[in-house]
Amino acid sequence: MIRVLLAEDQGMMRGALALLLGLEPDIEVVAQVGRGDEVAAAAVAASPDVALLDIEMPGLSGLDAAAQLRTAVPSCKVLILTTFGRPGYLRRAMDAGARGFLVKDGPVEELAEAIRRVLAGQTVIDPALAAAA
Amino acid sequence: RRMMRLIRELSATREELARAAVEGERLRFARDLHDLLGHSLSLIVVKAEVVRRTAGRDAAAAAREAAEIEQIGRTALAEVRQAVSGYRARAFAAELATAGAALSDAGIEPTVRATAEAMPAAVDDAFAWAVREAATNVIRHSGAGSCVIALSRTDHWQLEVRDDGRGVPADAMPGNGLRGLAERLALVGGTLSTVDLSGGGFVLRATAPAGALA
Amino acid sequence: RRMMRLIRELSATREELARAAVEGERLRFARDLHDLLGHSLSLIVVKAEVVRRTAGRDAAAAAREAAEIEQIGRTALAEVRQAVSGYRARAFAAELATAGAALSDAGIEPTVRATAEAMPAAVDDAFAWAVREAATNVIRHSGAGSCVIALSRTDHWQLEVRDDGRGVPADAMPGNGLRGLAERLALVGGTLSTVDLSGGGFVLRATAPAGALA
Ligand SMILES: Nc1ncnc2c1ncn2[C@@H]1O[C@H](COP(=O)(O)OP(=O)(O)OP(=O)(O)O)[C@@H](O)[C@H]1O
Ligand SMILES: Nc1ncnc2c1ncn2[C@@H]1O[C@H](COP(=O)(O)OP(=O)(O)OP(=O)(O)O)[C@@H](O)[C@H]1O
Ligand SMILES: [K+]
Ligand SMILES: [Mg+2]
Ligand SMILES: [Mg+2]
Ligand SMILES: [Mg+2]
Repeated sequence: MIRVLLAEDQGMMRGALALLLGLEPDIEVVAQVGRGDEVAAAAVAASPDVALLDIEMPGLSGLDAAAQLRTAVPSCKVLILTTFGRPGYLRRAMDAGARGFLVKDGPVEELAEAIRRVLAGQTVIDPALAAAA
Repeated sequence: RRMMRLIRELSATREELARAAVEGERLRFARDLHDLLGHSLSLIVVKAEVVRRTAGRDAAAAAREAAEIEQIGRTALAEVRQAVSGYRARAFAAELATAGAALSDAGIEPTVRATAEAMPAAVDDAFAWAVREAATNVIRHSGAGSCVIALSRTDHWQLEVRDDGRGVPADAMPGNGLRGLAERLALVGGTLSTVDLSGGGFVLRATAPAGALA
Repeated sequence: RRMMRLIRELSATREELARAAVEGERLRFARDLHDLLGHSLSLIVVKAEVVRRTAGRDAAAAAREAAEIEQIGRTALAEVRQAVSGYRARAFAAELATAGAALSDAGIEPTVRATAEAMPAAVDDAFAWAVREAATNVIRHSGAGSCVIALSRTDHWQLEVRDDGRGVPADAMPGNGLRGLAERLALVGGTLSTVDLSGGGFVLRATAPAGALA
């Protein structure tokens, strides 16, 4: 089972994504947080394989949370999930060690596939977001 | 020669500025649009996915999700409508404010009477032009002490700018301002008329049909 | 005095033009926004209502409607994203200016040769990244006295950044900059190549297909 941490401040979005990912046979959502500054502690407690991080969250941005995760749980791969790419986001995500950069509204099958690929060591970047970067 | 260079430089700066103004406005729009709709649309898509994947198993839950999608969609729609009329309605309001300030600065006391009703975008734009041209003329030509700007709506839209100045002198030359304005108003099916109160002031009246296209 | 008047007039014209340009843009945007999203959101609301009412009776039909909502929402979002990058101020021009200034500041004389043709938004963004990374590298690694930045279009877009510095030392370590840039260019179907002129400088060349998506 791939253990996933989900950080997203919009409750309805978090619930829906967790439900959808849970439907995948090889994925388990082991932690959910609604603030960026709760990511590192939750990851230490749940030891996820992959963290899905929203960018705009209270407490701490997903980009900064990614940087924290790199030292807190180095084995945890980071995938940034966002609504839109603002200029500079992609660059900062990559600098923070993120391995993926995707839109939230993609089909969950694609998100699940991206999680598997990131775990396999690949980098996954949504072209729509890259164009807006 | 210095003058030639000055003209060239000013004209280059001018183009630069116009471009910069448009770019600035575009950026602002882009950001607004992004903030306004990104979250709602993403949420709609993800929730629809939940419905698609769970409808077969739990009909009541699917119906609840669908009700939430409806609600999110309605709210987003209302926000779009508000944003659209907000963008459109700004020209006249902005020019009205500018005209009032310019008249005051020139020592002419402005009074504004305007209906709060929102004009269709095309009328708003045409009347923005009208109030600018009228106020400029009052400041330049009238020698007035006060000026009343009135916007009303009956079976048509009407903007009236009335001053208590000296009116049009006998030797007045037709300028470009009023002619251009008449053409602008005609584009939305409107009209321009002026009344010279022979020494007791000047009235400019612009109209546009109530049913003018948005 | 004549000059003063000229300056005043030109400056008035300039403001006029900037305002007209911004107003035109505002109107265009409002229209786009409305057409783009009003229709999609209305459709989403109606379809969500259908799902809510039929989920209990016909799960398959509800799932089908939900799939359509997903599709409509995604398309609308894609269009918003396109509008956002289309409306965004062109990134390349800004990065080019920044790069030129940074090179100058570092004592490296910059020369820019760029076609005036507008790149598609995706290429513009990728090349903005490229010119930033290339100039940073020239400043950090080359020890050059001058640097030529050339943008051209033949059957594809090409950006070349050439310096006359010391080239890559034998013990150079591969960094993240060029790797990241290569990945970024690949996303628009482009390529990155570098030429080490062995002591006579360094060339970075980025390409993108002419038909890259806007
Ligand atoms: N409020 C006013 N009071 C007195 N005379 C006016 C008033 N408005 C306009 N006029 C007269 O009508 C003429 C034509 O106005 P118009 O706006 O078309 O041209 P203008 O203001 O002279 O030049 P421009 O082309 O710069 O607008 C003016 O020159 C002026 O004599
Ligand atoms: N213009 C240049 N002149 C000489 N050497 C260069 C030039 N550009 C790049 N290099 C060499 O290529 C290497 C890799 O460049 P790259 O941009 O990938 O990494 P970097 O600049 O060292 O680090 P960063 O990840 O911060 O960009 C550099 O370290 C440098 O040795
Ligand atoms: K599961
Ligand atoms: Mg958020
Ligand atoms: Mg005039
Ligand atoms: Mg570098």
